[in-house]
Order: sequence, then C-alpha cells, then structure tokens
Amino acid sequence: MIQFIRLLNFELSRFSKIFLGLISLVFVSQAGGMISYCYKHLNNLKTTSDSVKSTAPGMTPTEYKLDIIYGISNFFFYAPIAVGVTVITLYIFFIWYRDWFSKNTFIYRLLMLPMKRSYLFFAKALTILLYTLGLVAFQIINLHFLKFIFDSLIPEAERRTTGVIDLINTNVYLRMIIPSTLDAFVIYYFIGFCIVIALFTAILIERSYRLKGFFGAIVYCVILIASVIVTIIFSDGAMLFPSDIMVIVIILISLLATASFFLSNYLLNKKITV
Amino acid sequence: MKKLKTLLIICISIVLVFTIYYGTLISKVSSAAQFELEQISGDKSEVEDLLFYGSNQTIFNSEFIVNAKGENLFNSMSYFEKLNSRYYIDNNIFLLYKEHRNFMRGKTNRNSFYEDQKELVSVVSDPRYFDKENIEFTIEILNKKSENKEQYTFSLKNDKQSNYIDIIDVQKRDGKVYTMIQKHEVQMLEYAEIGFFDNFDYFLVTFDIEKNSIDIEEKLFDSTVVNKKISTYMKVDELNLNAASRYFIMVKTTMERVKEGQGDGLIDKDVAKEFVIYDYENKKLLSNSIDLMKYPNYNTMYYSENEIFIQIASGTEHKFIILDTISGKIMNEVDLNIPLESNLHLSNLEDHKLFTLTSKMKETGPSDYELFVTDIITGKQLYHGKFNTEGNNNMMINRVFLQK
Amino acid sequence: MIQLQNVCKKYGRKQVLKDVTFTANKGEITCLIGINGVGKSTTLKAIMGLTPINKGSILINGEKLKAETFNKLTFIPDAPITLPYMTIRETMDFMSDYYETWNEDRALELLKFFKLNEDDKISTLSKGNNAKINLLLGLSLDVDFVLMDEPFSGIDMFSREQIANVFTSHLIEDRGVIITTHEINDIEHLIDKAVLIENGTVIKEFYTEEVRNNEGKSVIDVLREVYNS
Amino acid sequence: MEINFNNRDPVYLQVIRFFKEQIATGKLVAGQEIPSRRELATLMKINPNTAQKAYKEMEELNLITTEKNFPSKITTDSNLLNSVRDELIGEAVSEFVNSVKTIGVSLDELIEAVKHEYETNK
Repeated sequence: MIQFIRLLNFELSRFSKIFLGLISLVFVSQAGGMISYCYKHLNNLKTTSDSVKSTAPGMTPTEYKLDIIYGISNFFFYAPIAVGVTVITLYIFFIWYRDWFSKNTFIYRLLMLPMKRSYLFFAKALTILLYTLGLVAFQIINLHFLKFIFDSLIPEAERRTTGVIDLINTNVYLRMIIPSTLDAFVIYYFIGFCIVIALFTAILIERSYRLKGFFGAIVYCVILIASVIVTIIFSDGAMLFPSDIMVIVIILISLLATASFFLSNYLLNKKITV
Repeated sequence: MKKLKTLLIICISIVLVFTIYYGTLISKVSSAAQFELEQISGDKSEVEDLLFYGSNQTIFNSEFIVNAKGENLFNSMSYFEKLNSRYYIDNNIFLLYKEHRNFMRGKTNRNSFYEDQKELVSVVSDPRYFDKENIEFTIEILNKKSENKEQYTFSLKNDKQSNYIDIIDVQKRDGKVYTMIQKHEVQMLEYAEIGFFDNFDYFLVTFDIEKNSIDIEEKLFDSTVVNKKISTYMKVDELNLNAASRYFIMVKTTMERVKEGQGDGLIDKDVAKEFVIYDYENKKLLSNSIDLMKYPNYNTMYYSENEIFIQIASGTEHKFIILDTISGKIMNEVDLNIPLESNLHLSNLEDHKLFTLTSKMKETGPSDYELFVTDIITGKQLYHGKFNTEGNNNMMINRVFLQK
Repeated sequence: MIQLQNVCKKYGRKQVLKDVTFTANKGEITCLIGINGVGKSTTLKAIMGLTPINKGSILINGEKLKAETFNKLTFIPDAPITLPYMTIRETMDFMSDYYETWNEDRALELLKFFKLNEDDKISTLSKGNNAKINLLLGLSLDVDFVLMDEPFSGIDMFSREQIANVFTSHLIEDRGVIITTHEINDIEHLIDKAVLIENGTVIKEFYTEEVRNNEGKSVIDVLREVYNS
Repeated sequence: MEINFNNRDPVYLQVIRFFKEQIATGKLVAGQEIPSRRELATLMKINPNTAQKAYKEMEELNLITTEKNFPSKITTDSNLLNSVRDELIGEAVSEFVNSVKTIGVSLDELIEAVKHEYETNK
C-alpha cells in the first residue's frame, strides 16, 4: 500500500508545477477581472446616482445595486476555468504518452517497478481526479477572495449581499463544477472518474496494438458512449422517473468503468508494448 | 512524511475546502430565505400548507421551493429528487407523486388520471407519437388502501393513421373506464386565406374492466371549419382529481380571421364561446345557457360533479362565480376584493378556499408578489400576505402547491 | 535460471521471434549475438514483460513473470529511462523507494566507479553518462539476473572500457547476466555463453570456452561459419 | 599485467600460460601472493568464471596453493617452478623446430642462424 501511496505522490509531483501555474492564472485573471469590474461600475454609479439624486434625493433605487453575480460574468473569470479544463483534459492523455514519447522513455522504469501494474493505472487516474478537485477547491477559495475584493471596493449601500454559496448556485457553469448538493458532487466526480478510466483504457488499447489499437480505441469509446445513450433512450421510453434513469445510468457507468479497469489491467500485464 | 508532501497538501486542502463548503451548505439550506411572507391580515394557519415554486432569474435560473416560513426546500432536496422536478408542475401531480411514488412512474399528464376515495386510475396510450396500425392503451388501477395495482391493456385500431394522441379526460363509473382522447391528424385544416389549423378529433373510448373488453371509439366532435370560422375545444380542468363527474366539460371557441385596424394585420377573433358538456354514460352532448362571451377575461376555471367555478378579473370587476353545470344558472357570486391593477398569476381552489397569487409588473420584471386566501361562498378574505424579497426583482414565483 | 521455450512474436505480419529457445544460468554471462534488427532487444523486452509474446513460455527461476519478479530481475535498456528533471540523487532515492533490493552502498560505489556527481541533473548528462546511470540503477539492485541491451552501442571508448570493467568486477558477483550485442570484440573474453540469433531464431547456443577448447574456434569463427553457410 | 589474448585458444589456458611465463622469467617468485580471482578478471578483462577455472587448473598442477581465507600464492616447490621454465623452453623449441623443419634447414645451419639472430636481436 505504501508503494501505491508513494507512486501516487510521485505522479502528483510530476504535475505540481503546471498545477501551480494554473491556480496562479485563475487567481490573477479572476482577481484582475473583478477589480476592473468594480472600478468600471463605481464610475457608472457616480454618474447615475448624481442624475438620480437630482430627481429623488436621498434614495438609491434597488435597480442600481451591484451584485457580485454580474461581477464574475466576464471573460477574465471564465477563461482561466476553460484553460484549466482544457489542460486537465489534455493531461489525461499526456500523463501516459509522455512516458513513451519524451526524450527519456520512463515507461520502462514504471513497468518494471516491483508492484502490481494496476497501481500505475490508479495512481495516474487518481492524479487526474485529485488535481481536478484541487482546481475546483481553489476556485471556491478564490470566490471568497473575489467577494472580499467586491465588498471592499463597492460601498455597502451600493451592493447586494450575495454570499458565495448563492453565487455558485445561481451560475450554471459554476454549478456544473460545484453542484449544489453533496450527493450530486459525489455523482458528478464519480462519473468523471469513470470517464477518465474509460479514456485510460482507450489509451492503453492504442499503446498495446498501435495503429490497429488506435482504431480499436475509437471503436471502444464509441461502444461505451453508444451503450450509455441507448440505455438512456430505452429507459426514457419506459415508465420511469428521471431519477430512476439516473440510477440506471450510474450503475451502467460503474459497470463499464469496472470492465474498463479489468481490460486495462489485462492490457498492462499482458499486452503493453514499450 | 516529507516525501509525501505533494499528496498530503493536495488531499488535505481538498478535504478541508469541500467539507467546509458542503458543511455550511447543509447547515444554511433550511434557513436560506429567498423571501419572507409578511402577513397583512387574516389567519396564519391558512398558509401553513403552502409551498411556492419558482426561480431566481439572474443570468441563469436557479429554482426554489419555499414554504411559508421562507425555508428553501429545493436546496435540501437530494440530487435525485431534483431530477424529478417535472412532477412539480401541477399541484395534483405533485400530490400524487408524494403519495403514490411507485404508481406515478413515468406519468405526468394530469388529465390521464381518475381518483376517488378507493382508487386511483391511470390511462396511458403507447406510443403517444405513432403511425402504427394499433394504439395500445394501458389502464392501471391502484387500490389506495392496499397499494395493489391491477393492469389492463387494450388495443385500438388506428383507422385514420393519426400521428399523435393525447388523453383529455378519464372517468370511472360502475366498472367502466371512460376516456376522452384527442387525435391529431396529419392533414391540417385549411382555414381563412392563408391559415392552416391543426386538425383535432375527439373520441370517447370505453373500457369495460369486468368484461375485459373495449368499446368501439365514438367520435364526439372535431375542430371544424364552417364559413371560414373555426371551432376549437379546450378542456376545463377538474377542481381536483378525486371530484368525480358525470361529464366531460370543454369550452368551445369559434374564431374568425379578421383584419385589424388599417394595416394588413390579421387576427383571430373569438366570435362565440360556450360550454360543451358530454354525458359519457348516456352518450349525450349537452350545452348550457351561459354565454361565455360575457366573460372574455375569465382567469381560472374548474369543474366538479355539478358545478363550474370561474374566477373573473376583467374591466372593473374581480369576482368569483359558481355555475350549475347543466342549467348554467349562477349559483353563487362573490367579490374577491383583490386589487385589479395586479397581474393575476395563479390560483388554486381547495375546500371552497381560493388561493390567489398576484404581482405588480415593473419595468425590470414582476415583483411585489401578494397572496390572498378567499372563501368563495362567503367572499370573506381569510388571509392577505405580501412577499418581502429584499428588493430582489429577479425572483419569479411560478406555482403554489397545497400540501395536504 | 531464465528459460525461454519456443518463444514466438509477431509485429503485424513480421515474425520477429520464431521459436526462440535458450537458457541463461545464474552466475554466467550469456550473450545474445546477432546483427541489428534480429530480435535481440525484443527478446529481452519479452523476458521483462515489456512486450507481449504470441506463443511459447518464459520462466524465471521456474516461474512466470509477476510483480515480485522485478525484485529478482533488472533490465538495463540502451535508451535513457530516467526523468531528465531529476538529479542523480533523486533518481537513486526514487529507486530506493520502490525496490526492497536497492543497495545504497553499491550505488555509491558505482557512482564513484563511474566518476559521476550525484547532484548533477539527468538532463545535463552525456549519452555515455546516461548509459552509466542506467547501469548504476540496474546494478545497485541485489537481483539474480541483470539484462543489458547493447550496453556499448554509441558510447565513447573510455566509457566502454569502464562499462566492460563492470563485468569482471564484484558488481556482477554471482548474478546471471544476459547481454545483447552486435559487436562481440569488446567482450569476447568476458562471456560464458553465446546465443547466436539470426532472423528471429536461435541458430547456435554454446559455451565459448568449450568451443575454444574442443574446436579451437573463436566466437567470431563460429559467427563467420554461420553467416557464410 | 598486460596480456594479449588470441581468440581461438581457451582463455583459461592462455591465463595459465601467462602465469608460467611470469614464473619462468622470475617476475613471479616462490611463495609470492597473486591477485584474487576477481582482481585477476578485472586486470585481464576476462570473465571471472574463466579466472576461476584457470586458478583451479593451476591448483591442480600445484602451481599455486590456496589456504582458506588467504590469498593464493605461488608454490614454494622449486622443482616444480624449475620444470615450468623447462616446459616453456621445451614447448617453444619444439614449436620452432617444427616450423623450421618444413623449410628443410639442417641443424648446423639452424644453430648458426639462431646464434646470429639471438645476438643481434637484443
């Protein structure tokens, strides 16, 4: 077990610099976006409240109150999230291929470690999961920081008091990465983890059979996607609650992921080619 | 330990952040008020069973279900419950879903149910969209006490090759299930100069449970074009599902396409509006004396065994009338005392209590929601309250649910 | 003892190994000889489970390859297999983390022997030094068998000499060594057993001293006979 | 300890011959310690198994003696050491004579030629 934990730590540390880069990007871009939003609207507020004051002295209409919800709806907020998603997605492939294709063929060493090769598989899969969660966790922290910026720059009378939780729950994109209930959180990231396992299996099919495997991997992915879609279509026709369909899909995805893992394990032990 | 630095840092921060986040989320949910219902007059107990369903329309919608105390139940619902939120579209469906969850699987059409003290009946046609020769009907009867379910399937020949079918009403009497169905034909009706109209036919199909047989379908009426005028039919909702009725009741509207003003604009203008009442046991088509053109802006309409309920908000009046179904005579009429400048959003009627939700339209969207509870026999206002949304004019309340 | 029995391997339609059968004993240096591209490297990879075989069996001390085998067996490929961003020290620490057979004393000795500096980054090393690092990592494990793929190819003369010295030193001890080469000259006197591989098959397997003793032939003589016939 | 091996004779025989030459020329003397098998393999760049075999053979010939936990030593048996010299001379002479005989040289002629060569080739 300690061997596995070491390997996981090793795989994590191989990505740590890119991760630090990503969270710095998120931090700088989002904070910059928030600061520029606040200053832009502080100027607007001045001009509008002057004109409003002349008609209705002593009153700031509720319509003019600023809400942090709009403060995060800009390019500088979403762009680093998009970059993070892209980098993690690419890393799903890179985490394997670089061990074959970098200047030094490190996959030799990894495959010759005196431990089950499935450890290798899980260490890489968990690395993806942990860094994804890490980025999301940092996003939550950074939202608090953005709220701090917003609250310090905008006078209390000019802003609404939207909390971070409401901020997340009112934003459809944030809600996708930070679901509003714990069970949804577990389900989302469980499904995500299963998808990573399936993609890893596709990569290993390609690595085991090369050109033939490349097409095999595509076929494999198509089969997995099709089986999920077919299940959804069939269960949608049946008399079922949407929640039932979700349960069926989750069970199906777990089964497919388990099958994928066993296939991967077989490939790693018997078919992999360096 | 030093060697596992990266792993420890990442794991600890992930666990910490998500524990704190979801911890606060869970502890905050029950008290997270979207709005407060401030009582203006009346008795608080009248609104205790109400749930308000709506959404916060910021950049993205976020749904909520709030009770009279201001607690948001939607947030504390499990992910799976939220997926089923299409069952929160109608109060009756919502109640059936809560009481008979298993039976309600896949059923969301309010009109396809019949309910009395003992039984809950559902008729489902399969498939709803088809071009097949036969239409399959599935009748399910749930014994409410024992939770036992009986199931029957019948097949009906699809002579006219309809491409769409809908169940309009279901009643059960003396071991027979009477179902009014609406069929949509592929060919559209040519109407006026440039207009085409969806061609709907209405049929009665009678299933005899004991004999396990199906009676030939009977055509009741259809959308017709006479003298360039078209007649369409709209179902009147039952007051509630377990109020049995001997009739299917529809509103027949006849429309004509006329020029409006000086321009070339054409509009469909109502020229006649009346009730069409079908006595399914005796297979007789009836009508009553009420001319609905008198009430062009009726708001809500329900029927029960012998009565039709209409809420009217038009011109200078905001009142509620109860009609005798067959004679069309006005049995009771009360003034509602609800300001007319408000938009009427939705109303529910239960045990002769009318629940009315109003709002004032503002430039930035609806706001100032108010709730009235009125006794429709005496006209007495039992409750009046206002929703305090703290200046959040993004909030929309869509439905009021009555929990029993 | 490493036993290969009728090992067959295809890459697509190309038959790379055809009924390869030989044994390598502990305490002996076995050399797979053949000109390039005849399946020597593939044979070593197959033993290490780094490429699948289509037929036949490979037994290490009578057992099939499994996770624990890598504590008995080490492979030193001719390509660098370390991570460039690590220092030699970190690379050694990585090894000691995972291999219970890691022998730190021997690693330090080898470091000295190869005149390497443990604070150097892998990325700064020359090709020869990279090969030495591979050798260092492999030989610092207390394993029964060491497999080396072309340890002399593309390496400067002095490094070659240093590497050749390894074979005669106590670093090899009583281990079994399998080495592949297409250039027998450097190590002709070092090896116990030669396995001639041509077109994916074993043509001849013999002990070099026996051939010298009984037939008065050098390894090259045997090679010449085989290729000329 | 520089030695050039030929590739056709067994390496262990060439090692033994090298030791005999060293003894014959007095570079190795009676009772002198010799390198361990491992050291010898390294010095001569030969397989340790071969070195082992050479030592074993020399032990059987009593050229070297080995006691437990001590380095091997050249034998102190002077008769044996002397015979090594004789053996080497005999071997070299017989090889030489054999090859010369094929040219058909007479003994006297040969001795003259040898004398001349031996004195000039210093």
